[in-house]
Order: sequence, then structure tokens, then C-alpha cells
Amino acid sequence: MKYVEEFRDRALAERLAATIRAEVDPARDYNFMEFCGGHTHAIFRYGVQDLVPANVHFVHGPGCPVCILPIRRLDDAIELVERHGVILCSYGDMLRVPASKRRSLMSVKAEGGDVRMVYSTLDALDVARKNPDREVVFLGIGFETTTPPTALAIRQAEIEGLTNFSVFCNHVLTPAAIRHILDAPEIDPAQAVRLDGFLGPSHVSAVIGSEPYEFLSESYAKPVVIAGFEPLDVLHSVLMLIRQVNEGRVAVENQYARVVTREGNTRAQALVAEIFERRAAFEWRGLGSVPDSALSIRESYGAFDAERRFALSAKTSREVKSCECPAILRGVKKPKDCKLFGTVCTPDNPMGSCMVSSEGACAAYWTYRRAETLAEMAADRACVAAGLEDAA
Amino acid sequence: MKYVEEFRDRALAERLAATIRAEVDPARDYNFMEFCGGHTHAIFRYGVQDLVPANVHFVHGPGCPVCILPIRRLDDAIELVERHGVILCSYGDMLRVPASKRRSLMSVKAEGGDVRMVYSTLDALDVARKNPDREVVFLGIGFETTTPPTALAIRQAEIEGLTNFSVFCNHVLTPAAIRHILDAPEIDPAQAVRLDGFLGPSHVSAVIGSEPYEFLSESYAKPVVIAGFEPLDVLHSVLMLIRQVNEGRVAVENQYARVVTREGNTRAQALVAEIFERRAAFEWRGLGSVPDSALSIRESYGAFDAERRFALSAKTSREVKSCECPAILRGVKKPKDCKLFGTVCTPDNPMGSCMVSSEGACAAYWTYRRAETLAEMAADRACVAAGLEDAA
Amino acid sequence: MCLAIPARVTALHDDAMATVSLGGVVKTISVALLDRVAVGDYVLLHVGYALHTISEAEAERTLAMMAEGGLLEAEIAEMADGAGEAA
Amino acid sequence: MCLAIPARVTALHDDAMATVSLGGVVKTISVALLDRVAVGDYVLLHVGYALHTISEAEAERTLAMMAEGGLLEAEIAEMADGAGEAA
Amino acid sequence: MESIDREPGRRPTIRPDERVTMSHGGGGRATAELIRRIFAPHFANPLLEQGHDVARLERPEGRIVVSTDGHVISPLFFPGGDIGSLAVHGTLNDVAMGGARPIALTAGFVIEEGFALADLERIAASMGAAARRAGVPIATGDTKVVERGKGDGVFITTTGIGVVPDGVEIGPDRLAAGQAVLLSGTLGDHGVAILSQRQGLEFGTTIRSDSAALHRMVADMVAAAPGLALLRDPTRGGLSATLNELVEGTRLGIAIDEAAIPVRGEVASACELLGLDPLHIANEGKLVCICDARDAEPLLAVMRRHPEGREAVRIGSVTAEQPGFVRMTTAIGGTRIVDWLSGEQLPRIC
Amino acid sequence: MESIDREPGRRPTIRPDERVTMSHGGGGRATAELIRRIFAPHFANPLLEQGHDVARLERPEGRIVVSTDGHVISPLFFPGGDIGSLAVHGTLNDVAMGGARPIALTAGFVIEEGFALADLERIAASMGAAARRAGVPIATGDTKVVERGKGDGVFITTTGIGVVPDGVEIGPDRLAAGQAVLLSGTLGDHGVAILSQRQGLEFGTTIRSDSAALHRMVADMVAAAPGLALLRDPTRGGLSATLNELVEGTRLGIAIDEAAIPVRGEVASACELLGLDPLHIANEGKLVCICDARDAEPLLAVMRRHPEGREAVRIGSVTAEQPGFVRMTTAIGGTRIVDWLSGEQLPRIC
Ligand code: SF4
Ligand code: SF4
Ligand SMILES: [Mg+2]
Ligand SMILES: [Mg+2]
Ligand SMILES: [Mg+2]
Ligand SMILES: [Mg+2]
Ligand SMILES: [Mg+2]
Ligand SMILES: [Mg+2]
Ligand SMILES: [Mg+2]
Ligand SMILES: [Mg+2]
Ligand SMILES: [Mg+2]
Ligand SMILES: [Mg+2]
Repeated sequence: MKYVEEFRDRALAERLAATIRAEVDPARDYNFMEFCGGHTHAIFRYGVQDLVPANVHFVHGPGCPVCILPIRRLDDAIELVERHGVILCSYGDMLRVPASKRRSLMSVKAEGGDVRMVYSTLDALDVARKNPDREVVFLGIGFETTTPPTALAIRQAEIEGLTNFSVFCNHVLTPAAIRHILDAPEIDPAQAVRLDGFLGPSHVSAVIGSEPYEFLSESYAKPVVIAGFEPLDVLHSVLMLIRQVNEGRVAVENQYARVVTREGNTRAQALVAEIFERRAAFEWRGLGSVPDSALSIRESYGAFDAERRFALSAKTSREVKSCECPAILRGVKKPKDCKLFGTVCTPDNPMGSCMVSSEGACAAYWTYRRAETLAEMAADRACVAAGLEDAA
Repeated sequence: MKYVEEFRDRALAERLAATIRAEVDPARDYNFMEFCGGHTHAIFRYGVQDLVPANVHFVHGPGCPVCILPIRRLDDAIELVERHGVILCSYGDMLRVPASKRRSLMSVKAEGGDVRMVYSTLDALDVARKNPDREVVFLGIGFETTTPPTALAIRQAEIEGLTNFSVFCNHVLTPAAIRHILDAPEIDPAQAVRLDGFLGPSHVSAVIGSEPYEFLSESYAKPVVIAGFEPLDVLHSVLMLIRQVNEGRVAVENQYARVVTREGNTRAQALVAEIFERRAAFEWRGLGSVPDSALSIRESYGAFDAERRFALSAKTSREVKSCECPAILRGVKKPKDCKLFGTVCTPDNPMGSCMVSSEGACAAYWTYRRAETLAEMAADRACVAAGLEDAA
Repeated sequence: MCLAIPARVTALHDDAMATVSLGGVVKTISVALLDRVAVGDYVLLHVGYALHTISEAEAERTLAMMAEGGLLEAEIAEMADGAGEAA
Repeated sequence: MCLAIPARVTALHDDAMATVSLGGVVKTISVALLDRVAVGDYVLLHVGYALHTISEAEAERTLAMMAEGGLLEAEIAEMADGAGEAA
Repeated sequence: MESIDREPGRRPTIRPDERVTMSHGGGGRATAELIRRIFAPHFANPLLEQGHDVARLERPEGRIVVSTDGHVISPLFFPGGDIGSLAVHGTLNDVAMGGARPIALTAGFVIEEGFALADLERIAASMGAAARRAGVPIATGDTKVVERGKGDGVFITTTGIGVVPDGVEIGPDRLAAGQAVLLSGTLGDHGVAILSQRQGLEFGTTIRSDSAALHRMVADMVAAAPGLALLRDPTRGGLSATLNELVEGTRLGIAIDEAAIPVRGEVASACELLGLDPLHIANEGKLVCICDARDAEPLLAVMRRHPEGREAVRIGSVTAEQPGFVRMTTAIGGTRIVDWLSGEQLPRIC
Repeated sequence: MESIDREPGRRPTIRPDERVTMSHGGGGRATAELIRRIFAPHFANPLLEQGHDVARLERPEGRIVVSTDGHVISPLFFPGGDIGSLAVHGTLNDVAMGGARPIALTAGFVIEEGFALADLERIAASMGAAARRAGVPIATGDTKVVERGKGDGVFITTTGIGVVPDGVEIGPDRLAAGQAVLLSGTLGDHGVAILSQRQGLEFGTTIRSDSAALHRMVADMVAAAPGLALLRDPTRGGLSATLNELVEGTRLGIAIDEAAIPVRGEVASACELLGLDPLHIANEGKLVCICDARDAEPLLAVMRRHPEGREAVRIGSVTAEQPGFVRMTTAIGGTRIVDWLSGEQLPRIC
């Protein structure tokens, strides 16, 4: 595949790794947050860690829309199926995510709920066309990347008069979340991690452009490199960040220039603006309520808004108590810091969303680096035990 | 089972058979029509023929409501399923009966039509209760025996306000058919069979009583014995008929006195009269249009009449051309006279209803007496061939 | 069309329903078509409904007649008058 | 949430639909989010929609930079100014 | 069972709300977990513990036979058994009908999404128990999951492997006029037990399925009369299908006597109620044996020593007359053909 | 196939409007007719013509093995095969993975009411052809019909019987550090061919299922290296499930090299499109062989002589390090664990 294989070339990877090794300052640490789960996944799937020196750390951010969706919203989706009898169309990613009471869309389906996996909003529209007697709700999740397809579906439904189609909108916004993480007061300062820079969103930026990140360098003095999702893109971007740090520069650089421009896809932006508006605030798992961080459907398209269309009951959805997803999503803990990791919580029996999404940090550690992680956990426990003995 | 096993006793059967053998006049033939398919079935299932002398002949009548239902009515039932999308509830007996174009309710179901077998109209009502969003039609077939349960179901639906329930009424009346057979002009006189008496209906009479058959002795001078359906009842009734014939008497006698009275079940009769009215005429397979021979639902219960509720298209339903069911149902031919019997037409691939219903004469000959019948057919063919050779 | 069999009523319920036993097989049926029925009665069961009660006396008489090799001479006149009698 | 891959447009259809090829795999997608697109263009495909076109020139430039072991010295100043350029 | 865990023992309890999901059929860890939790504990045997997708048996002493049957019964649980024990007995019996000693079973499950794990475990437990009672291991298996609405709870296909002792030559080609036709007990118990539970037909009865493994009785029969001609289990289609299959298209007939055929009172009553014929109804623990007339009594004596054959009787003979037909002397002394079923037997009102 | 007609030959043509009805499953004449029309002509072989529910095989020379698999694939017909050929190949391969020569197959069909007879015949023809090509008879079978909405066209459970030559001892207990891991060809072709046809995912591709019988290649491999340790076919769950099953919970690990694993370009592309990993995708004509390192090249040479093994390569080794894990050197030279699938692999957008 063109524009894919070239960016997985082993010789080039070794060359980039050598340059990084040559340029890092061994006397310091480099903490770079990859905001996007897509980067997290690429790093783990290709073992990028093995190619960078030990003092270059990847801090995994909240950029996985599956992971940050509060359990309450998933419970609402289940209520749409079970109480309102709708056909719920969802991307495959959401099907195994745990809701309250050990349930998931997959288990709801197994119990007879009409949950259908779709690959595209085009398919969800088709389901609505083929089931005119049923209410069909598309579970809209995702960042700016995934919002325009939802917007187009709503517009298409209006054009066709598909009155049985609506969207349960959970689309969220990237820059607000990054800003939130950097606004330290809202995060436990004891846990706060010093970030030396950001691997900036890749495909989000294809839509919104690089301009929305400029506040990071301007207001927060953080280096940013918009980075592609292939492993060489990651290595390249890390090198670019190291150079900014070493040189004391602070800029928004664009490693992913083959797709990302400063202004992004303005047509898509206009479409989104026509159909959606900002929510005053939205609950993010891990981050709490984040102002201006999500979209809802405008009143003018209210007929297609499942939240207006169906009464959703008040509910007290509770996360699994010991699940550390929230801290992991803020970048202040790692999966190995969760005592459920690998014992109670596995991908077969996930306690938190981070163990389900292939962009989730827990899933990444489990799937691609379990051996090392379990060894580290054992070592940590040994240290603690040793410490206790010493103290005794 | 009490009142069943006693009437299948071998010693008693032999005793009755001996009496019959002793009393028949060997110089003459006795042709008795058993109107009811129930008698036909009992005769064949128990091999009653083997216990009576060769000059006592059973002539099989049209008393099988499955057999006499014109193919057009079944095509209408299929149309209810396929064009109107109803759930059609039917007794098991109808499922394999051939409709036009080699179809049947069974094949319609296999193709996705919602056809459900019920054991009782109570079950059909239940289907209607459980599917309030669907139209549920009960395919009402049967003689006077089976009509009261249909009537009760309609009354119950009215009481409960089950507005999605209706009946496609094909209930027919026995005495009118017997009269029709005896009104020779309407039947090809060359084929007419001289009947020496009737085995009168058994369970029909439980409902309507024996009185409605008195016209047979009064106007047509035919002996009648209302006969139970167990094999000893048949033997006993045959003996009673032989005695009437031998003695030159003509009466309606009641062998089945344990169930049948002269007046029958007046409560059931009143209920039927409340809900149904006579059709001016109804098409019987084999008999053609027979006046006053069937029921339809009264206007006052019209909401429960599937014929009023659903527009049924005009259709040209055609029987299989060489099928001799019509002549067999009039008693003027036997299954062996049909050249399709056992070759093209078998219960697996029935060409006519008489090969499907377990009360049908063709099914009875096939299922219980195939060996003899095929041998007779071969002998008949040999005679014809010999005749042709002689002629040449 | 008239498959019907004798069953003994073992209990009567609301809504003109009854439990019957047929040689040990138990079934819930409707007795709404009968004027009167009592526990212990035999009824003729057809498509879930009792159509008529069964006269034990007539049943015995019929069996007796058969055992005599047909009609009892004494019966002939009576039968010729019309139908017999059921409970 | 942003699994998206490069695909080459091989045909354009009505209703802003297009056929694309991804290393031999053929798929019908929507190009309604693009201002303009031509047969032969590479686009970034996400959940059945093209999100953006891909700049072949920028791709080559990035590969060349990587081959040089990171940024070309000449690029640093330019990149620092802001974002690059895609077709 | 590609991956039966090699350390059984720890078995987490099944929660009542746990259901089979599509994940359980993915072939990954969830599949292995399902097998480990549900099947391994109940099926435990050395063959299964080979931990291989294929089970290796020892070198058999004799010719081997194989038979397979799919089980699609509804309801899954019924008086006298369930689909699990039935799937074991049914196939053991088919192997035994070859005159063989069953040595191993395989089990293939097709499970509908949403099926309760607790029910699946109940079935697995019943299968395991039936296999242990029979002394025949479930050597290997397979599980597939289909989407809700594309299955019906559980289907189980079992295959049985057996070994035929030398000298035993059982088969339809061994039929000859004059042989005796034996039946091991009452007809129709299984089918009536099932019908009594079927939606829309429900009736009360004390009848239980006769589902049982017959191979031990068969082993004794084969030992007593190694020359017996044929064994068949009159399952689906009943006695009529079994006998007709044997003679249709051949130069032989079979004559049976209705009065000799044992049918329980409640079975007869249920058949009257629904307009069915006990000769067409399925049995799951009965066999038909055809043998030289002089072996009939000794074989009946052997059969009657087993609980499964306590009511064994001779019901008729193989004849040269009316070849191709099964003929029966009826209860009242008439005669008729016993035809086999056309299609499934439907309850009827006529 | 209880009643394969003893006079085959006359086969009425199947009309396009003919469908399977419940009658075909009743066990009566309609069932026999279905078998006679659809299965008998295509499966014809002497075992089946024994006309018995149980098939008698000859006395085997060696230990026997048995394996079973249910096939529930959708769509039923796909590029490179159909459920019929797949059901034959899949089970032949499982038997072959035991180091055995397959000698017989059984086939159990569960058919949904309304299924087109013509499609059933197409499947039977494909099964029959696959069995003939493989030289292994379908010895016996069974057909059941389930109501519309309680099945999904056709499910086929096949069981295979094989004979293992003396001296061949294949099994997971034979693994040892230092052994070579060989793969017979490209990964993912079957799964991608299926996905390309699946409703809602449709994409165009020239990829065909790799469905093929491997027992002839295996026979040559076993002859060339009778001491080979293990054979496995990476079907459902893909290579990752196969390798993880072998080492999980043991003292051994497996190390493989991503760059060595052959994956066709279109397969890789389809995986990128759907967010799937080729290591998790099902194959139906590939095998993994684990052998002494010194046997690796001779075995690869044997494999490459067969069309099914033309692209055979060594992909890794058994190791003593990181026991219980499968570790892979990635395309860019990093490392990672290869985990097995949790649940079924769902197309994803993240
Ligand atoms: S391992 Fe599981 S419980 Fe722990 S943080 Fe991750 S998802 Fe939550
Ligand atoms: S044998 Fe068939 S075709 Fe002939 S009369 Fe009877 S039903 Fe009709
Ligand atoms: Mg079998
Ligand atoms: Mg069987
Ligand atoms: Mg398997
Ligand atoms: Mg179902
Ligand atoms: Mg059998
Ligand atoms: Mg297998
Ligand atoms: Mg397999
Ligand atoms: Mg396998
Ligand atoms: Mg079978
Ligand atoms: Mg279906």
C-alpha cells in the first residue's frame, strides 16, 4: 500500500533511531504525551519504545474517544435499545466496552437487543431505509475526524426524509481536552507529570488543521509536532520534539505534512458547524467536566437528535471502583499502577474502557507488552515488600 | 383409554364379523357410503374390509373437509399471508394440502410466510394476544363438529376486543352435501352408484343430532346408521345396515348412542346460529356449487371476518388436470381409477387433497392398502391389454 | 375432520375451562360448549373443546349388543323410532 | 478513533461517491467532504469517507527528510513558521 | 476443544446472567475460556487432556465403525433427559447398531448467541455424566457460536467410533425370510415426552423419554448370537421408518402384529389426542433386532436381563410375501400396510 | 444418510423453486428422498452404499485419531470455496495435524427450513468433489431440518477419522526450546475472502480463500521427518491463537519475525482498512510445523514441492525465554507480544 509501507521501513527506522540516540541528552528525561490513541497503538504495535533511548518516555493521553466516554452515556445507549426498542447502530469499537453492571452492547445484543455493528454512517442510513417501521439510532462517537461523517448522515437523512433516523451524539473536541490537562489546578498536583511536548493529533488535524494547536506553544510554551500514525512518523516526530527541547524552541511543527495543513478541511468544518454546536461542558472519563469539549446537534436538526427524541432516565452509573482509567487518561498513571491490571481486568473481562479499545493504554500494555509489564509489576511489589521489611 | 379400547376388542370384532358373514345375502351386493372421512380412516387403519364379506362394499364419501375445500380457497389463504402479511393460524391438517402451482401452506412457510400450526382456536387467540401489531387470521375449516370452537373464538375475540383477530371461514354443512349426492341429475348418471345405505356422521351428529338425517329415510328411502368412529362401531353399524336392507326397512338408526342424541348439542347450535349464517351456495371440490352447504360470518360479527377485512384478488386456481379427487369424493371412482395414483401422486408429492388428508381416500389406499391397490391396478391394466389383443 | 376422543373431567375451573384426563394424559380444555358438566363426567374432546358428554349407560348397552352379535332383538323397535339417548 | 488509510481514487460516481483502490482492495466510498478530487488522487479514507487528499510531494519530502536522519537543516526554519502544505 | 486447559481444577462458578456472546465463538481466548469453564470440567478424560484438536485413540482390535447424528431438539430439557444426554445416547446407539463396542465420541456444538451459560453447563454436565455412565470418553469437540436468530439455543452433533468384533457381520444384506423381528420395549415414549412440552400442544403426562445407551445390552446380544442379522434403533420416523427402510425396494417383506407391540397407555392416549400413530414416533432407547427364528428366545432372554430390554418382545417376522412392504395384523384382526411417514408427523384434527 | 437408496443413478433434476421443508427432516420418506436426490449422487462411495446408519471401515494399521469441527460460515459461498469444500478440508486438515492419514469423514447437516434445494445440491456437489480429490470417502452422515429463523441456511459438522503411522508422535508435549517454527504460506487469505463478502463490509478483492486439504503434504512431511514435533492449522483465531495455545501456561515461549511472515498485499490492505491484524485472521489451507532446527530446511523443501506449501518459510523458533508468551520482532525492528484475540475480531475505526 502506497503511503503506508514506506513509513514502516526497517532501514529508515534504524536510521531515525540512530539519529535520536545521537541527539538525546542522556542527562535528562523527555516526557512526550501522545494525545491520540492512534499513536499509542502505533507505538506498541511496532515496539517503537525499543528504538528510543530509555530516557525518552511516552505519556499516553486521553485521545481515545472510546476510553473517555463516560459509562453513563453507554448506559443511555443501552436504555435506547432496551426501553425504547430502537435499532442501535454502532462502530465495532464500542461493542465490548463495559457499561454498568458488567453489561456491554455485545451482551445486550446477546440478550436480544437489536444492536448492529456498522462500518460507516452510510450503513446506518441503509439500516434506517430498510426498517421504516423501526427507530434507528446511530451511536455517534469520535473526535473531529469522525464527526463530519456523522454530520453528512444527518444532512442526508433530512434530504431523504428518513424520519426514523437519529443520532445519539457523543462527538468530542481535542483542543479543549489538551488545554484541560495543562490547566494544572484541576488535576491533582501531586500526580501531575511534567510534559516536555506533544505528539499532536494526526487525523483530527487532517480535518481541523494545525492552527488549533498553536495555543499550546503560545499560551503553554509546549512544543508540538503534528505526527502521522505510522511508526516512522512517530520516530520522526519524536526526533523533531527532542530537537525543539534541546534547542529550547517552542513551536507547532507538522511532521504529517502529506495530509495536514494549517487550515484543515474547511468544507468539513463548515458542515460540522452547520449541524452541530458546542456543548457548554461535557463529562470526560478521567478529566471530569470539560468546558466547550463536545458537540450536540443544533435545534434546527433536532428531529435527528436521539437525546431530544427519546426520554432518557436519570441514572447513577458507576465506574468499577479500583479502575485507574481516569488517572491513566490524564497521563498521571500507567496501567501497571492499577492493581486490577492483568488479574481481574483483562480484555476478556475488562473493568474499564482502556482495556477494551485498541487505542486504550491498558489494552496496549496487555496486548503488546504484557510480559514486561507483569515483570515490572512484580518488581514494584518486591520493592514495596522490601521497603516494608526494611522499615520493620 | 376408557370408551376407546373396548371398541377395538379383537374377540368382539370377530363375533360381529361372524354375525355379518351369517346374515349377508351372498346373492347381492351391499354398497354403503361412509360419508365421513373419519370412517374411511378407521376402516383402513384397522383393516375392517378384511372382516366383512367381499360383497359388502364401502363407498367413500365427501366427508373430509380438507379434501373438499376448493383449491381457490387455499390460494386465498396464501394470499392473506403473502400479500396481506397476516399470521395465518391453521390446524396441522391443512399444511401440506396442494394449492395452485405446487405450493402449500408448508412451502409458503418455508419461503418465509408466517404460517403457524395450532391445535385449537384457543391457541390462535393466544397468537393474536401476543402479536397485537400483527393481523392474525385463523383458517377455519371443518364440518359442524369443528364450527362451534370457531364460533367461541370469535365471541371471545369480541369480548376481549382482539381487533387483530379474524377468521377465514370455510366451515361446511354435512346434510346439504349428502342431499346433493343423492340428487342424481347433478352428477353424471353414467357414473352414479347405487347406494344401499349410509354410515351416518359420528361427531358431526354429536353437535347437530341425528334429526337432520331423517330426510334421508323420509325423502330418499335410504337406510342410515349413525356410526361411531371406532372399528367395532363400524362393524356394528354395517351389521345394522345389512339388517335394514335385508328386512327392507328404511330408518335412521343410532349406533353411536353413547354420544349422539336426536337433538344434539343445542347450546353449540345456538352459538353457531348467532355468529354464522348460511351461504346461498359454496363450491365443494367434486360436488361443484352446493346450495346451503356452508357458513359465513354474520354481518354483526363482520369485523372478525377475514373475507371482509382483506381484499382478496380474483384468481384462476386450477386443479391438477388428471386428478380424480372430484369423482372419488362423489363416490363414483376409487383411487385405483386415477392414473396418477402411486406414480406421479404420492403423499410426498400429492396432486390432490385426497392424497394428503389422513381422511382422504387416496391417502388411505396408499398408506394402508397400497400393496393390494397396486396389484389391482396392474391386473386392470392387464385386462385392458388382453381386451385390446382379443379385439385385434 | 372430526378427531375427537373421550376424556374424563377431573377438575372444573373459571372461564368454562376444565382439566381432563385421557388415560393418564392431562390436558386443559374448554367446556364452554356444554350446558352442564361435572367432575367425573366423560366428555368428547375435539380441538381443545368438549363437544358432548358421553353416556356410560349407552356405552355399556352398545357393548352388550355387540357381545350379543349385533342388535338385541328387543332393541330393534326402539332404535327404529329415532335416536338413542345420551346423558 | 481515527483509523484512516490512504486510497487511490479510480473512478468518480454520482452523489459524491467514488471507487478507490487500497493496494488492490476496491471499495466504494463517499467523497462528499472534499472540495475537489480527481481520478488518480490519493485520499485519506475514514469510516467510508475521504477526509482529505494526500500530497505526494509532501510525502516524498517527508521520506527524504527521514532518510537524511531527521529534518533537513533547511527545513527547520520553514517548519517553525507553522504548518506545511497539502494538496 | 482445541485448547482444553492443561490445569483443570479451578472452575469459576457460572453467574446466572452470563450468556454466550459472539466472542465465545471467535477462536481466541474467550473460546478457550468457555471450553475451560464449561466443557473441560464435565468431559474430563485422558483423551481430551491430550490438549490437541485431534484425539489419538489406541490401535483398535477389530474393524472400526463410525456414525454421526445432529441433535436439534426443542425443548432442550425434557422429562427423562436433555439434548446433552440424548446426543450421547443417540450416537452410542447408532454405533452399537453396527454391532460395535463404542470407544470414543466427538461433540460439535453450535450455540446461539445469548444462550445462558448456566444452561450450557447443565447440558455439558448431562453429556459428561452420560458418557461416564456409558464408559465412553468424549475424545474431542468443537464449539461455534452463531448470531441470535440464526440458531436455536444449542445444536449438538456427535460422532461415535466403535470396534466390531471379528465374526460379527451385521447389515441389511443379511435379512432373510423366516427371521424373527424383535423389539426391545415400548414405543413412543421419547416422542410423546417431547410433544408434551412443545409450545401450543402442552399436556401433562408422567411419560419420560426412554433416552438410554444400549451398547451394553447389544454387547451381550452379540455375544449370545454373533450371527444376528441386524440391529436398528427406531429413532426419528419411528418403527415404521426403520422397518420400511429395511425392506423397501428389496425382495423381502416384514409382517408384524399390532397386538404384540408394547405401547404405554399414556403414549397411546397422547397419540389419540393428537391424531398420531405410535409407529411413527421417535424412540431414543429402543432397538429392533432381526435374527434367526431359533435365536429369538435366547436373545429376548438376554435383552430382558437389561433394564433397557425388560419389555422385549417378538413383534413379527421377515417374509417373502408382499416384498417391499411392512404388513401388520391390526388390533381387530384385519391387516394393513405400515407405511412410513410422509414428511414430519403433524398433529391433526381430522 | 440412514437410507441411501441402493439403486442410485436415476436422479431427478432439482427445480429452482424447490426448498427444504420441515418434512425433509421428519425421518420419513421425504428425508430418504432428500438424501437420495441431493447427497447420494455426490457422495457416492462404497462405505455410504453399505446402506447402514453406521459405516464400517477396515481394520486400521496404526492408532486411530478423530477430530470434529462445526462449520457455520456466512456467506455459504465465497471466493475460493463454499461451506461444503470447507467442511471437508477443515476436518481433513485437523486429522492431518495429528500426523495421521485420513481414512473417512462423516457429515452432519443442520438445514434451515426454506433453504433452496439447488443451493444444497451445490454444496453437496462441492463436498463430494473435495472428498474425491482428497481420496477420503464421506462414510456416513445425517440431516436435520430446523424451522425458519432457527438456523442460518446450512451448518455442517464433519468428523474425520485417521490412522497415525507407528513411530509418529506428534503433540504439544514434544515442544522444546530451539525448535524451528515453519509456516506453509501466506496468512489471512481465507478470512479476508469471507470478510469481503460480508454484508455491510463489502469490498472488492481478487483474494480467494486458501481452503485446501493438506494431508498429502503432511504425509510427505511425516515421511521426511517422522520426528517432527507438532503440526497445527491456524484456522479460527489465526496464527496468534495457534501459537499462544501452544505456549500459554508452559515453560516455553515462541519468537517470530514479522518480516518473515508472508501476507499478500491485498490481505494487508484489507486489514488496514478494517483495523484488523492478519495474525488473528483465519486460514483454511495453511499449517504451522514445529520441528528440530536441523529438519527445518528439509521440511521446507518438501513443503515447497506441494502447491499448498509453495511459499513455506521459517518464521521463528521455540525459546526458553519469556515462557508462556509469543514474542515478535516487528517490521521496524521493535518487539512486542503477539497476543491472541479476545473475543471475535471486530472491524474497528479506532
Ligand atoms: S487495567 Fe482495567 S481496571 Fe485497571 S485502569 Fe486499566 S481498564 Fe481500568
Ligand atoms: S391419487 Fe392423487 S391425483 Fe389421483 S385422485 Fe387421488 S389425490 Fe388426485
Ligand atoms: Mg447416525
Ligand atoms: Mg441416531
Ligand atoms: Mg474446532
Ligand atoms: Mg431463535
Ligand atoms: Mg439410528
Ligand atoms: Mg476440530
Ligand atoms: Mg479445523
Ligand atoms: Mg485445527
Ligand atoms: Mg442420523
Ligand atoms: Mg435466518
